[in-house]
Amino acid sequence: MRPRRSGRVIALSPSGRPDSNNRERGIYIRSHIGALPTYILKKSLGALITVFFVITVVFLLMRLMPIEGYFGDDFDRLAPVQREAILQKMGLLDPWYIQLSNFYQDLARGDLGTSIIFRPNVPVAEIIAPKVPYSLKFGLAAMALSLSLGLLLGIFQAREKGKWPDALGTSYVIFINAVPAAVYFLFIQLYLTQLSGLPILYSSARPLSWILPAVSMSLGGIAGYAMWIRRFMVDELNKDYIKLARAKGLSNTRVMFSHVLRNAFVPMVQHLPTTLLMTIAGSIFIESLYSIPGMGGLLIDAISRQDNPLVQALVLIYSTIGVFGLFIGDILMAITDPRIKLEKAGGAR
Amino acid sequence: MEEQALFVLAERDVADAERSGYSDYSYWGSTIRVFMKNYAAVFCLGLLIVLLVFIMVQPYLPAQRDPNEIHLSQETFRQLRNVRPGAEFWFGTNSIGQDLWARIWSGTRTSLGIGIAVASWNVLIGIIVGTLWGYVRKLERVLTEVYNVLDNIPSTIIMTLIAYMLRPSISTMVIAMGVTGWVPVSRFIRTQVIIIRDREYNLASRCLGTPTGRIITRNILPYLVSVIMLRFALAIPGAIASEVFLTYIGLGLPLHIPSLGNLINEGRQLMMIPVMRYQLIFPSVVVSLITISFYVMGNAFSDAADPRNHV
Amino acid sequence: MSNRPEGTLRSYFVTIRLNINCVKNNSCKQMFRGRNKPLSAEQKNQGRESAMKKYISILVATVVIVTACLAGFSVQATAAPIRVTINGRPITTEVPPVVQNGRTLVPFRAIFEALGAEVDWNERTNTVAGYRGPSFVLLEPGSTRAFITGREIRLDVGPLIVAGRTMVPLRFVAESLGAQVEWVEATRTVTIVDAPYPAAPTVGRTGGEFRSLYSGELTTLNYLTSGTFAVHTLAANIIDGLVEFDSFGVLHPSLAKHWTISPDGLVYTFTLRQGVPWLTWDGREYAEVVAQDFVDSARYVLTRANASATANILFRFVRGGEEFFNGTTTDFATVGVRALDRYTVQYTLRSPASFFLSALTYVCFFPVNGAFLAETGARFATDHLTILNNGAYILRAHVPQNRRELVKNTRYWDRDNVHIDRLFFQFNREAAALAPEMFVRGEISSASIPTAIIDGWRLDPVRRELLRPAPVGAFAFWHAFNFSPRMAPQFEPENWRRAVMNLNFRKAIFHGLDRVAAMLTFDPYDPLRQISNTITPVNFASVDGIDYTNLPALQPIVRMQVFDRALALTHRNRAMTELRAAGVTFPIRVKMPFNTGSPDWTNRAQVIEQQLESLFGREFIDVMPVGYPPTGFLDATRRPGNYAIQEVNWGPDFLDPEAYTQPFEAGHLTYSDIALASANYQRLLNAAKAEVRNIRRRFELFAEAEAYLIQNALVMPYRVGGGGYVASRLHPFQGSYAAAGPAVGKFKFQRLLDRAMNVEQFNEAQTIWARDRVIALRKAGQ
Amino acid sequence: MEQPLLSVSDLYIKFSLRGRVLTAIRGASLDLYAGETLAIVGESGSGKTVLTKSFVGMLDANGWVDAGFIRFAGQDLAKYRGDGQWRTIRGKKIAMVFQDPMTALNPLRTVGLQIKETVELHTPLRGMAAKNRAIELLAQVGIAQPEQRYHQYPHEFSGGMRQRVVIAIAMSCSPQILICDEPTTALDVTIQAQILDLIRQLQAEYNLTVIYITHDLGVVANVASRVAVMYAGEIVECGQSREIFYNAQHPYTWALLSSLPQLGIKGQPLFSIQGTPPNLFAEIKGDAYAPRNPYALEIDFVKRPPCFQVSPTHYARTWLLDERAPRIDPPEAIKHLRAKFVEGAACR
Repeated sequence: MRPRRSGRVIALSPSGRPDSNNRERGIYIRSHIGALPTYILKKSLGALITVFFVITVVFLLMRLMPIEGYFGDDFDRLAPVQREAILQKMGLLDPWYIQLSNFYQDLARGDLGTSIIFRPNVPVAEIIAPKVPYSLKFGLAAMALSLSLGLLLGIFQAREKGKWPDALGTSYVIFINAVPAAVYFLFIQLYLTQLSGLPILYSSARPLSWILPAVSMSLGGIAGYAMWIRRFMVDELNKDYIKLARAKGLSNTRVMFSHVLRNAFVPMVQHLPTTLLMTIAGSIFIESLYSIPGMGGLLIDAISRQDNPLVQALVLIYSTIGVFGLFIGDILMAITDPRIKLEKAGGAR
Repeated sequence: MEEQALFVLAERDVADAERSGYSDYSYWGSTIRVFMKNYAAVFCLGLLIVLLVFIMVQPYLPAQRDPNEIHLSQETFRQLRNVRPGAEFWFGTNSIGQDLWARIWSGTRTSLGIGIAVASWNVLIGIIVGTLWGYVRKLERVLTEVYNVLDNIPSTIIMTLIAYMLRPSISTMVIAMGVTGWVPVSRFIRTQVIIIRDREYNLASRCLGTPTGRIITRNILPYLVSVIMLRFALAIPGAIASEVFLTYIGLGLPLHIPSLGNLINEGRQLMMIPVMRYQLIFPSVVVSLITISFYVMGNAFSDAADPRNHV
Repeated sequence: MSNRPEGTLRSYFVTIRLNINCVKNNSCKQMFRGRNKPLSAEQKNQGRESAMKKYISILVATVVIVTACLAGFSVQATAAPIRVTINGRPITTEVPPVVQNGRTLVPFRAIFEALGAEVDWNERTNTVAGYRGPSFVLLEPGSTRAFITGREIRLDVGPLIVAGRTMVPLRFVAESLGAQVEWVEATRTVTIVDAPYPAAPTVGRTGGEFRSLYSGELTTLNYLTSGTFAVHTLAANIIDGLVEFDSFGVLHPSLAKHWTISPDGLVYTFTLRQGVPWLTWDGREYAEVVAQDFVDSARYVLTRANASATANILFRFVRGGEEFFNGTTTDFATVGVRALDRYTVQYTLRSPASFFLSALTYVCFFPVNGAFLAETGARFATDHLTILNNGAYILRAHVPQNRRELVKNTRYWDRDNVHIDRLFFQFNREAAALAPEMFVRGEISSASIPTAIIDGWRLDPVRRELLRPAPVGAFAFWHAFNFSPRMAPQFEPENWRRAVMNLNFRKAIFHGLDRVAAMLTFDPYDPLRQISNTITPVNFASVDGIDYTNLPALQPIVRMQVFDRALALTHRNRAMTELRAAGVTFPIRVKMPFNTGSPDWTNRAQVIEQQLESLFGREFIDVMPVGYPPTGFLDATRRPGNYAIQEVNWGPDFLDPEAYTQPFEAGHLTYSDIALASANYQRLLNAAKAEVRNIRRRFELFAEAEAYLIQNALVMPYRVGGGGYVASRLHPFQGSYAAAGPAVGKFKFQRLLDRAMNVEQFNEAQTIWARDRVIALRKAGQ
Repeated sequence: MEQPLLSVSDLYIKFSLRGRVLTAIRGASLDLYAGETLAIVGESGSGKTVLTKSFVGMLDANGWVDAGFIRFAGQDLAKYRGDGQWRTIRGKKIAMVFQDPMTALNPLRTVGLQIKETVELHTPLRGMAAKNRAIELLAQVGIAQPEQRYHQYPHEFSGGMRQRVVIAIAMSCSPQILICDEPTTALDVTIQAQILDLIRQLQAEYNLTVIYITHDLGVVANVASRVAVMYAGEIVECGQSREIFYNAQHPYTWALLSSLPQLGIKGQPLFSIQGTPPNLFAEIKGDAYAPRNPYALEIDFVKRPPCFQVSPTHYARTWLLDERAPRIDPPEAIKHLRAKFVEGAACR
C-alpha cells in the first residue's frame, strides 16, 4: 500500500529559523493548503444557516411570552389606551411575520435594534459594548488560572495515578461539583474578605479587589480541566506506543510530557476555543455577587424582562461564538492530529 | 518403593483437561466483584440506599412533623422562629417556625425525585436519539444540524417560557429540565457509538445480515453500559444542581414546596449569622453527600464495568 | 396675582390641614428639618434645648416691657407714639407706625425684615409680597385685596402710602406669617410673639458621601413617562417642582416663590423664583428655569405617543388635558396650562381641588426644558447625558447594572439645606444577602435588614445597636373578596360566589382572621405598628385639625378589636344555616393566590390557612394557598379574577381620601367588583366625590363610604406599607415627608449620622417629630 | 561453554489481578550466550513475553519478581527497582521489538523524530548529527528515500515498513541483546521473510544476541540456533534447534511439532493438542502439562519433574527421562521429521 504523498510540509517553527531542528520542534500544518479555503467556505455557510435557525426559533419563542409581561407592575395604573400606545411603540402589535421580516431587514443593515424595556430607546449595541470588557477581563483571568492550575493538577494526578496526590486531586474535583456553587462563592466572598481586609465588592478603584472574583471563577475550571486532562492522559498511557517509548529507555517524565501529554492535548484542544470564547458570557454568580458589570446575568434579565431586541442580539452573539468556536476547534484538531484530513473533518465532534 | 509405582501411564479423561482450562469468567460477576473491592464506592452505595429507604419511610416514622406546619408556642401564639437544633426540633426550625428536619427530608424527596425523573428521561431519550444519530448514516446530516441549532438556543428561554405556561410545580420543573436536558447526552452517546460502530464485530454481524435494531441492542449498547451508567449516575446530582441554579435565577419551585434548592436559597442569607447558620449547613451537607455518593459510586461502577478492564 | 381686572373675585379657600393627632407608635417615613431660614441665620436653632431657651427669654422680655411701659406711661401722659416689639426686641422704623380706624400700619419692609421674611416688590403687577417658610403674604397698594398663602382676603384697611413709604396693616401681616399679635394699651405697644417654626432635628455632620446598594435597576430616567416609584424618587432629587414638603409634611414654596388662587378655586397662578439654572451632568448651565418649562412638560406628558404612565393624574386635575390626550383636540392652547410671562405659570383645573397643591409634588408636574427635550428626542432621560438637573443634586453618572452617582448642586437656590456632598449607589443583584454585612463593615451607609435575619441581629450585641425600624409608608394593604370569581373548577367558583354574597360568611372571616399572627411573618417584633383597621391610613389627611380616620364615621372602626374568635364563630354558625339553605356545599373552597417571589408572603399564606382552618374547622372552610411566580403574578391572579381571597395593595397619588377609592369604583380597574355585592357603596362614593366645595363635608362623606365598605365586610383592611427594619446612618425624621408622592426619597435636608440609630433612639425621635409636626401644621395654617 | 551473557535461574514472577494472585513464571531457568539466536516457543499465555519483559523491567504495574535471579553483566536484574536503575539497561543494552507495528509508533509524531529521540538519548550525537544517524538507520533497515520518509507520520507507512522503523529504533543504541516479541506475527508471509532476513543481517553486522518470542515453529526452524519450549510459566525443554526438532524429549514438544501443518497428510485431520493451558490463578501440583499429556504418568500429577540432561546443551523437564519411567517413543508423525526438513532446507 503506497503511502499517499501529501506534498511539501510547511514548518511553522516558533523561531522562524529554517534549520532542521526547528522543523521538528515546530508545529506542522498539513499542507492541504489547497483544501483550506473550500473547507472554510463550506463550514461558514453551514454556520450561517445554523445561526439563522437559532435566531428565528428564539424570535418566535419570545413572541409566545404573555403581553402583560412587558409592563411589569405598571399595568394597573395604565388606562387601556395607554397600554395600547406602549405596545404600539414597541412594535409588538403587528403580526409575527412582519416583525420577523423587520428584524431581518434591520439586521441586514447591521442595526441590532434598540432595547424596549431594559433601557428603552438605547441601541442594544450600546448596552452590550461596555459590558464585554469586564466579562472578558475576568473570564480570561479565570481561564488562565483554571487552564494552568487545572492542567498541572491533571498531569500530576495522571503521573501519580493511584497514589495519594491522585486521590487528593479527585476529592477536590468532587468537592467543587458537590457543594452548590451559590454556597461556596458566597462563603469565599464573605469570609475571605473578612480575613484579608479586601472590600466585599469589586471596584475599579480598589486594585486588589479583582483577585477574589477571578479565583472563585477559576475553581470550577480547574476541576473541569484537571478531570479532562487526567482522563485523556490515562487513556494514552494504556496505548502500545508508550510501551515502546519506555522500552526505548525514555525517562518517565520524558514519556509523560513529550508523548502522553502531547497526545492527550489533541482532544482537549478541540474544546478549548468554545470554552475560551464563552468567557465573554461571564459567570452569573460571580458578576452578580461582586457587582461586576459584565454580561453575566444579562441574558437571563433580558428574557425575564421580555426585552426582545436585547435577547435577539445576545442570542446572535452567543450562537455565533458557539458555532465559530466549533469551527476553530475543527481546524485546531486538524493541525494537531495529522491523521485527520481537513476535508473529511466535517460534522459536530 | 512406593514412588516406583507411580511410573505407570495414568488413565486420563479429556474432560478433565477441558475443566482445568475452563474459566468460569462472567462479565457481571467480575464487575460486581471489582466494584465490591472498592470500599469507598460500596460505602457510597450503602449510604444512598439507606438515604433512599429513609426518605421513603420518614413520614411514617414516629414523632415526625408535617414539613409545612407552622409551630406556635402555646403561651404567646407566636411562631417558634429560628429555634436552634435541640431535643424539641432535631434540625431546629426556620424563620417562620417550620420544622427543618421534616423540611429537609421532604425537600430531599422532592429533589431526588426530580433528579431521578429528569436523569432517566434525559438518558433514555439521549440513548435513543444518540444511537440513531451515531449509527444510521442517513440521519447523520439532519440530526447534526438539529443538534447545532438546539445546542445554541439558551435553555433559559425555554425554561422561562415553561414557567409562564405551566404553574410552578414539580412536574413543571421536570418538564423544563427535560426539554433540553437530553441534548448533551445524545451527543455523548453519538460520539461513543461512532467509535465502536465500525469495529470488526459490528461489520461481521452486519455481514451476517443482523437487522440494525438487533445490532444496536446486542452489540453496541451492552458495550456502552459502563458509560451510560456513569452518565446516569452523574445526571441525578446534575439535575439537583440545576434545580438549585433555577431557584437562584427565580424559576425554581415555589417556596411552599420544600426542595433542597429552596432550602439552600433561603439559607444563603444566613451565612454570616453564626446563631442561624445551621439552616444553610444542613441542606448543603445533604446535597453534597448525595452528589459525592453518586459521583464516587458512578465512577467506580463504570470503571468496574468498563469492557477494557475485563481480562 | 392674576392681572385680569375682572369684577370682584369671590374666593374661598379650601385648606387641607395636614393635622396629626399622633397615635403612640405611629411614625412617618424619612423626615427632613423644617425650613428655618426666615429665623435669620445667626439664631441657628440647635435642637430642642435652644427652643426652650427662646421661651424663657420671651417671658423675661415681656416682663421687662411691661415694667418699661409702666415707667414710660407714668412719664408721658400725652398720646406717646405706638411702639412695636417683636419677641421683646423693639423695632425702629423710619416712619413711625400710623393708626387708621383702629388698625396699626407700619412700613412693609421693616415688618417683613423683622419677621425674617423675604420681600418681593413687583412693579408690573404693583404688588408687594413677603414670604417665609410655608406661608406668604401678598398685598396690592391702593386696593383692599390681599392673599394669605394663596387665599384671597378682603382687608378692612388696605396699604397706604405715607411719606413715600408703603405702610401695611401690622396685625394682618404678622398673623398671616404665623405670629401672635397683642395690643398692650398701657404701654401703647404692639407686642409680636413669633414662636419659632419648629425645626427638624439637625443631628449629623455636613459633607461626606452616602453609599448604598440597590438591586432593582431603573429601566429609564424619564420622570415624565415612567410609573416606577424608584424613578420618581431619583427625579425628586435632581429636579424641583413648584412646591415641596418639609420634614413635617407642610407644603413650602420651591421653584414657585408664591401663588394666588382664583376665588372659584379653579385658577392657580404661580410666580417663579428667578435665576434658577438648568445644569447638565457636568455642571454646565444649559438654560434658566422659566414658566414655559412647565407648559412644555405638561404637553410632553399629555402627548399620547409618549405613553406616559402618569398622564392620567395630570389630566385628572388640568382642564382639557384628557381631551388632548385622547386626541379629541390637537390644540394644546385648550389645555389649562399657560405661561403668562417669563416667570408666571398658570394652571386651570377641571373642578376645584384643594389638594391640587399637594399633587404638584408628583412627577407629572415637574418642569422640563423644551429645547433640550427636542434636542435629545427619543433618547431623552435614558442616562445622565440626556437629562437636565435643577434640584438639590446633579446626576453625575448613571451606568445601568453598575452604579449611579449624584453630587451636590453648588448653584442650587436652597444649597444651605443640602448637607450630603455625594450620593453613590452600587448595583448588586445580591443586595439582600450582602448589604447587611457591608453595613456592619462600614462599606455602605444604609442597608435594609430582611426579616429572616432580624433574630440573628437582635441576638448579636454589636448589630443590635445598629438595627432600627423603618417608618411606615402610605400604601394600603387589604384582603379582597372576589365577587366575580373566574377560577378553575376544582376551586368551585360558583359555590364561592354564593358564599361570598352572604354577609355573615364575610363577617365570620372578617373577625376570624388573626392579622397579628399573619403580620409576625413580616415584623416579628412590633406587628401592631403596621396593622390598620381602615383602608385610608392614619395620618394620611386631616381637615380642621381632625385626622380623616378620627371623623365620627370611622372612629369606632379604628378603635374596634377586629379579631374576635367568639364573634367570628357566631357569624359562622349563622352563615352555615343560611348558606346550607341556599344550597352551598361545605367545606367552602377558598383559593388564596400568593407571590412565590416574596418569602414572607409565602409564609403568611400558610399561616393564614392553618389559622382559619383551625378556628372554623375543616368541615366549614378549606383555605387553598396557591403559589404563582413573581413575573406576571397579577396577570395570572387578580386581574382575570382568578382568586377567592387575595392580599392586594394600592398607593395614593394625591392628598385626598379619593386617592384610595379608585380600586373600589364600579368596573373602573381590575380589582374585585364591589358593586356586584351592594350598589349603595357606589352611591355613597359618588356623593362624596361630588362635594368639592366644603372640605369638611367631603371628608365626612368619604368616611361614611369607607365605613360602609368595612362594616359590611366588603373588604378586610390589613396593614399599611413600608415598615420592616433597616440599619442606616440617615436620621428617619430629618428628610422631607409626605403621605403621597416621591418626597420621602429626597436627600435634601438629610445629614449623615456618625453612628446608626437604634430602636430606643428611633422611638424617642419619633415622639419628638410627632409633637413638632402638630405645631408646624398649626403654624402653617395649611 | 563460555560464560552466558544473561542467565536466569529459578525465576518466579507473580501478578495481582482483579483481587487474586497469578503466578505467571514458575521457576524458569535459562541461559543466553553472546551472538546466538534463542527462540522461546510456546502457546500464548505460557509466559514467554512476561519472562522477556522482566529482563528490561517492563512488567506491568501489578506484577513483581517474586524470587530467583537474572544475572546480566554482573548485575542481578531481579533486584532492580525504580526507573533510574532500569534505564541503564533498557534501550541501551537490551532493546525490544514489539508484535503489532500498527500501534507501536506514536501516531502524532514524525517517524524521524521518534528515531532521533532515541539516538540523542543513548549517543552523544545531537541535532543535525542525530538526524543524519537516524536517516542512516532508516537506510540500514531498508527504507527507500530516507530523507523524505524522515518527516512522514506512522500512518503513512505500511505494516512492514513500520516494523522496520521499530527495528531501526531498537538498533539506534547498538544494544547487546535484541528481544523480538513475535515481530512478524502481525505481518503477511512475504514481509515476514524480509524482516527475518533484516534481523539476521543486523545480528551479523552488530554481533547481536537475539531472542525470538514466537509460537510459529516455521520461524524457529528458519532463524533460531537454540530453542526453549515454555509451558505454563516454566521452561519444559531447551536445546540446540537441531536437537529439539529431531530429538525432542518432552511430550509437549512432541505435541507442538506434530501440530505443524507441514506434517499433515492429505485427507487426514490435522493433529491438535486437546484442552487449554491451565488456569494460572490455581495452584498447579506436579507437571502443568499432565492433564493434556497423553503420555502422562501418575507421578506427573504428584511431583514436579526435575531437569534431565539429555546432552550438554539439551535438557528437558519430564519424568519420561527418569530411568524408572516406561520407554515411550515419540509419535510417528515426527519420526521422519528429519527427512522432511533436510528436504525442506534443500529447496531454500
